[in-house]
Amino acid sequence: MSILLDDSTRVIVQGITGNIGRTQTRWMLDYGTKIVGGVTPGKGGTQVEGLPVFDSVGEAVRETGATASVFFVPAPFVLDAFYETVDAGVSFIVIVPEHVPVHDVMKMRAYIKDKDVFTLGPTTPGILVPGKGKMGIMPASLFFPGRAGIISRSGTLSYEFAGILSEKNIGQSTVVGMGADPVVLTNLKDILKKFEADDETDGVIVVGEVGGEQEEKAAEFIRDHMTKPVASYIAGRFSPKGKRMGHAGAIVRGSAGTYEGKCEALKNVGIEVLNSPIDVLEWAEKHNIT
Amino acid sequence: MSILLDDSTRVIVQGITGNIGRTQTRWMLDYGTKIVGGVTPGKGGTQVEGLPVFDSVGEAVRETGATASVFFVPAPFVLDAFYETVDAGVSFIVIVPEHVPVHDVMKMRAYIKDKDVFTLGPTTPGILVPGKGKMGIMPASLFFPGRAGIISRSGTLSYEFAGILSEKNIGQSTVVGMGADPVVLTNLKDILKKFEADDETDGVIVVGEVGGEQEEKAAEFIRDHMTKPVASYIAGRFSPKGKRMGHAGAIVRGSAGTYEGKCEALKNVGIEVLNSPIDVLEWAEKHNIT
Amino acid sequence: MRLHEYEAARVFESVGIKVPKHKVVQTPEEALEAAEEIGYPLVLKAQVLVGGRGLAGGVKIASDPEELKTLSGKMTGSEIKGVPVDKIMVTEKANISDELYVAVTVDGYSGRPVVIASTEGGVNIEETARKTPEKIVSVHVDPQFGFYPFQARRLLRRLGLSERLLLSCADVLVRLYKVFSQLEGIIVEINPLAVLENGDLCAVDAVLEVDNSALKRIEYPLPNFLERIDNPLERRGRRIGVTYVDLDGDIGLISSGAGLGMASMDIIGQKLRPANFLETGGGITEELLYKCMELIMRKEKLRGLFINIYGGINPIHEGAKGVVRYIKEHGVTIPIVAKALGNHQEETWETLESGGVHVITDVATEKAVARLVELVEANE
Amino acid sequence: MRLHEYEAARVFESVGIKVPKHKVVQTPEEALEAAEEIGYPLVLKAQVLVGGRGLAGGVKIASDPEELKTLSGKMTGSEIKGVPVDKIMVTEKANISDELYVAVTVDGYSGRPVVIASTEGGVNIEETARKTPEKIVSVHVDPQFGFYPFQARRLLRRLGLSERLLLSCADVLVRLYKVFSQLEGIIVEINPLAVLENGDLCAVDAVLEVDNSALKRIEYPLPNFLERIDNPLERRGRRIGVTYVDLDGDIGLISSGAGLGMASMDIIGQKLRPANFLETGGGITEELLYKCMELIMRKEKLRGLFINIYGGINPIHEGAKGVVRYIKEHGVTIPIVAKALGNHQEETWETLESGGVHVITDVATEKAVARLVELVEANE
Repeated sequence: MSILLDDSTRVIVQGITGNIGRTQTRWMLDYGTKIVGGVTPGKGGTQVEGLPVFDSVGEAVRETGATASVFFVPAPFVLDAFYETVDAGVSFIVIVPEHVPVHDVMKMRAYIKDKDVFTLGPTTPGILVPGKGKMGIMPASLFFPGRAGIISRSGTLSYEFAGILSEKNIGQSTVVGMGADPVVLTNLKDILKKFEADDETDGVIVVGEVGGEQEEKAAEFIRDHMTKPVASYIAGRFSPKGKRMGHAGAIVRGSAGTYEGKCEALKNVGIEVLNSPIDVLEWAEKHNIT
Repeated sequence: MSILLDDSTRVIVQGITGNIGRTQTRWMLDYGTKIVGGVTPGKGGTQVEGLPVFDSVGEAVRETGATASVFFVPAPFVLDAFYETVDAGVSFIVIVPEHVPVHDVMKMRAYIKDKDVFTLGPTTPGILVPGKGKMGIMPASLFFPGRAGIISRSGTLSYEFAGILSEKNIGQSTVVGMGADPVVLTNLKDILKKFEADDETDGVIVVGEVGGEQEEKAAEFIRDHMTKPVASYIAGRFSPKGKRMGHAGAIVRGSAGTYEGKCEALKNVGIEVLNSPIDVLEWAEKHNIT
Repeated sequence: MRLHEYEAARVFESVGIKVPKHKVVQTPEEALEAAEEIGYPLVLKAQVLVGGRGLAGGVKIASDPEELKTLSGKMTGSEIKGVPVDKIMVTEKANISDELYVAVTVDGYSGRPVVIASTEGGVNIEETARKTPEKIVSVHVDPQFGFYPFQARRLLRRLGLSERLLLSCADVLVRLYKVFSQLEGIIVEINPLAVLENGDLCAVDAVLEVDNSALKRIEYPLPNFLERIDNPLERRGRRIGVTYVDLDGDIGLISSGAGLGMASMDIIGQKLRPANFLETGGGITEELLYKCMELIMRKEKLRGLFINIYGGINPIHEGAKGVVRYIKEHGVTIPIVAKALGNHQEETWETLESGGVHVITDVATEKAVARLVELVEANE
Repeated sequence: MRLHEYEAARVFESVGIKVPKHKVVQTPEEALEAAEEIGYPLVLKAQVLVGGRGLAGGVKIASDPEELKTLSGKMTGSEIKGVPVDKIMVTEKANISDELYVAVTVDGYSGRPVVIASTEGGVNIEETARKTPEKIVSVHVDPQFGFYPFQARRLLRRLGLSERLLLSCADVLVRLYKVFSQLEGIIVEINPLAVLENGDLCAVDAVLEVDNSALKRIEYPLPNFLERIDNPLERRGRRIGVTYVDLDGDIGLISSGAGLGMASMDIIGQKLRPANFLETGGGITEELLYKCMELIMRKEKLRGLFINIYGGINPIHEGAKGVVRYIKEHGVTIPIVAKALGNHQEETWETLESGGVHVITDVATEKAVARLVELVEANE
C-alpha cells in the first residue's frame, strides 16, 4: 500500500478549466491517475479532457463518487473552495496554489480541526505514487516505484531526491510535498505517521529547510514513534539571514528554525542528517532500501 | 420543583459592583436567593453586600461552586461576558440588560447551540420562584407561591399577571421573563417544555405580544406536546403599525407577527386567548389553578 | 435606523456593489444640472422612509428637461404618505433584462441571519412569496462563520442560476452579507437587483436598516439618528432616551416596559383614545419622568393621563418626584391616574398623591383605566 | 511587508491605541518645527526597517533645539545597518513608569494566531524569554472565533495584572488583535507598551508586518510595497514577480523553487560564492526568464551562472527560449550551466544548448555544480 493515494482513488480537479488545471489534468491522466471529473463554478456542464465539469463540489462528489480533490484554484479563492470541498465530504485534499494568504490557511486548519480529512499544502507539488497515480504537478519522469518514502517541504527538492534515487534504480513508495508555506495544513509528523504505518515503505527521507519548527517537532515524534530509518536533509545552510524585526517569532519558537538547531534536534534522536542531497544514495544502500 | 431555580441554586451576579448590580443583589438576597458572589473585571478582591467579588467568572465558579449567573453587565460588554460565563461552565444564565446589539445575541445563540446551558434574555426581568429565590429584577411583593406558571415576553407584564393572580391568592410556581428582544436566547417553546415537566405547575400563562413568531411556533409545540392547560394574552392589539420597509421580514415570517395571526394560531390549537389581563383569574378558577 | 436609499447606495458602492449613476438634489434646478451628467430618460425618487413609495407617487420617470422640471417641482415640498420630501434621488434609467431579489435579514425565531434570493424581483415579491414560494430560496447563516461564495452559489443554484449570472449574483450576495455584518443590519435588501442588458448586476433600489443598539460601534459613518426622525415629539423622546410614538387620541400614557405599555393602550383603547405610546425602559430617574411629563404635555387638548409603572429595576419613587415637580411647576389640571407597584411603592404613592395624582393600588390595569375613564368623563 | 514605525503608529491610532505625540520629518528644519509642537525632551527615531535599530544609533534623545539640530542633522542622510535614513520620527518623551510587551503573531507550527504578553517589556524581552520564561505568557486563538476581552484578561491575570491595568491592557490586546486580523498581520508587536505615570497605556514602539499574499485585499490603505524595498535589484525582482535576494558573491543563480534554490546555494557555497538567490516560483514563461537573465546580469563581475529548474508546473521549454534570447541579444560570455528536468526536458535541453548553455542531464545538483566549478576555473 502507498499512502493517501492509489490507482483506485477517485480524484476530482478543482479549477480544471484554467490553463494549468487543463494541462496538469492531462498529465495526471497520462500517469494513470483515476481523475473522474472537475469543478469550476460557472462552467458546469462543460468538459475537459473528456471529463465532466461541475459547478459545485457537492455535485461532483454525488455524480462521480470522488473522495479526493486536487486544487488548481487561484489563491484568493482557495479558502472558499476549501470550505466547499470539506463540506462535500471529500477526505483527501491537495492544495497546489502558492500565495494563499496565511490568515486563510489558519482558518482552513481551524475548520478541519475535528474533521476526518487529510490535506496537503498550500504550495505543494502534491503527491505521487510511482506507477499508480499522482495528484499535483510532480514531473512523472523523475519517479520510479520502490520502497523509499519521501516527504519534502520544497516542491522541486522532492523531485531532486526522487530523481537521484531513481537514477540508481532505487524506487519510491510515495512522494509527498507537504507544502512550502510557513503554515501548512498538515504538519510533517502527521505525514510521517502514515509512512510508519505503510507496509510498502522501508525508510523515509525528510527534505526540510531552514525556518519554522517542522523538523524539530518531527524529531520528537520520530524518537517516540518511528521504527523505520529516517534520513533528513536541511536546505538553507548558507542562506542569508532575513532582516528580522520584532521579537514575537523568537519568543514563540525559541532557537527553532536555524540550520544548526534543526540538525542538532534531528541528530539528537538518531536521524542521519545528509550533508548534500546526493548523500541519500549512501543512506539508502546502508538501509537496503530499494 | 420549580423550574431552573430553587433555594439551593448557587448564583453569582455579574456586574455586581454597578449601582443596579448592588441594589438588585441586596433585593435578591433579601428574597432568600443563594447569591454566593459577584464578578466585575478589575474589581476582584473587593466585596459587595458581604459577598466576594472576582475578576473572572472562572475564578468565581471555582471559589463558590456557582452554577447560575445573572447579568447586570452594560449592554456593549454582554457578548464578552457571556462567552466567559459559558466557558466557565455556568449552566443557567439570565441576561437582564436591554439594548444588547442583535448581532451579538445571534453570536451568543450560535455559541451555545450544542452546549448544555439554559439562558434567558436579553431584556428580561429574569426569573422568580415565589418564596424560594429570584434572579433578576422582579419586584418581590407582587408574587406569591402557588401552582401557576407564567412566561412573559414583557417584563412588566409578567409582574402584572403575577400581581393580578396574587391579589386573589392564586400563586405562581415559577415566573419567567423570556426577554423582550426580537432575538432571544431561548425560545418560548423551550421554556414551555420545562413547565410541562414541572410537577409543581398545573397550568401556564403565556404573555405574548405582537411581532415575531414565538407564539405561533409555541402553539405547534403546545398542540403536540403539552398536557397542561395554557392561557395566552397578546399585547398590542391596538398598537400602531410601524412603518415597514423592505420585504425580507414578510418573506421570512409570512403572516406571523400580527395580533390576529397570533390569536388564530393559538385558538386553533385550543389555547384560551385572554381578552384582557384580568381575565386570567377566570381561567385560573376554571382550571382549579391555585 | 433606516437609511435613505441614496445613503444605502453609498454603502453598497463602498463594498463594490454596482448602483445606477445618480445624484441627490433638492430643487428642480439641481435636478436639471444632475440630468446633464446622467442623461435622459431618468428616474426621480423621493427620499422618504415609507413602504410602497412607488404606488404613492414617490417614483417618476422623466424623458426630457421639460418633464424633469415639472415632476421635480411637484415632488419637492410634497408629502408621500405624510412624510415631507426633502431630497430627491435622480438616477439613470438602466436597461434591465431581468430583475432579481436579494436580501439578508435577522430571522428572530431561529436567531440567525437569513439570506434570501429570488429570480422574481420587483414590487410583487411578497405575492410571489405567498403564491409561488418555490421561486424564493433562503438559507440561514452561522453568524460566527460568516457567508462565503460557495454558500451563495449553493443557494442560487436552487433557483437554476448558472454560468456568469451564478458567479456575479453570488458575488453580490457575499458583499450584501458583508454590509449586513459590518453595519449590523436588521435588513439589507436589493429589490430589484437588475440584470442589465450587458449582463452586469446593478442595485436599482435598496433598503438598509441598522440596529439602533449598535449605532455607537458601527465603524461606517452613519447619519445622525435623531435627524432621521420626522415627528418632532418622537425625536424629542429619542433624545431624552425613551420610546415615544405619536398617536392621534387624547389620553396621555407613560409606561415602564413596552408590553405593559401595549396592554395599557389595548385597555384604554376600549373606551378612550391614546394620544401617545411612551415607554421609559429601565432608566427611570426623577429627571427622566419630569421630561416625559414635559413631552406628553406638549400634545394639545389632552383629556387625561395614565401612568403605569413598576418598580423592578426602576426607582419609581424617584420618578414620582419628577412627575409631581412637573405638575406643580406647570399647574396641570387634567386628571392623572397612576398605577405604580413594586419596590418603593408606598413612598411612590405618597409622593404622587401629594401632586394630586389619583393613585390606584390594585394590580389590574383594567381597574386603573376604569378610574381614569370616570375621572375624564367627570372632568368634562 | 513591513511597515515603518510611523505607519504602524497611524494604524494603531486608527483602532484606538494611544501612541506618543509625533511628527515625521526629513530635515533638521522640519525637526525643529515639529519640536515646537511636541516640546522637549524628545526622541528622534530613524525610520529604517532593521532590527536592533537602537543599538545601531537609530534612536537619540534631544533636550533642546541645539541638540535636536545636531542630532537630526547627523541622522538624516546617514545609514543604519546599511539602510539609508530617509525619514525621522520625532516623538514626545513619555513619562514611563513601567514597560510591557504585547504582540500577536502567526504560530506556524500550530497554524494559529498567538497572543503574547509580558510585564518585562523593552529591548531585553528575548533574554527574558530564555532566562525567565514564566514572565512571558501566551495563548493561541481560534482564528474563526477571534479574540475577546475575556480571553485577554485571562491571559493577563497569569502575569498578575489586576484592577485598572488589567482592563486597559486587555483593551489594548483586543485592539492589537483587530489590527492583526484586519491587516492580515504576520506580526504586530508593541514594545514597549508604556504604562505612563498617569496610568494610561501608550505604544511607544511598534512593529507591524503584513502578509504579502494578502496585500491586494487588505482594506486599510497601505504603502506601495515596491517602494519599500531598498535594494534596487530586489525591487526589480519583486516587480517582475520573482524572489530575488542580493548577495555578495559572483555566481549567478536561477532556480524554480525556494528549496531547490537553497540547496543549490548550499552546494555552490562549498566551492564558490553565490551572487544572488533567485527563485521563480511557478510562473515561468519565456518573458520571465528573459527578465531574470536581465536582472542577474546587472551584477558586475559575474564569473558564472547556474540555472536549476524543474518542469513540474513550469513550462521550462518556454523559459529556455527566454534564456537563450537574452544570451544571443547580449552576447553573454560567462559560463552557464543548466540542469533542467521534468516535463519537456529534451526540448529544453535542445534550446539551451543552442545558446551555448552547458546542459547537465544528471539529476544531482552536485554534479552540475561540479561542472560549473570546472568551467569557471577554466574560464579564468
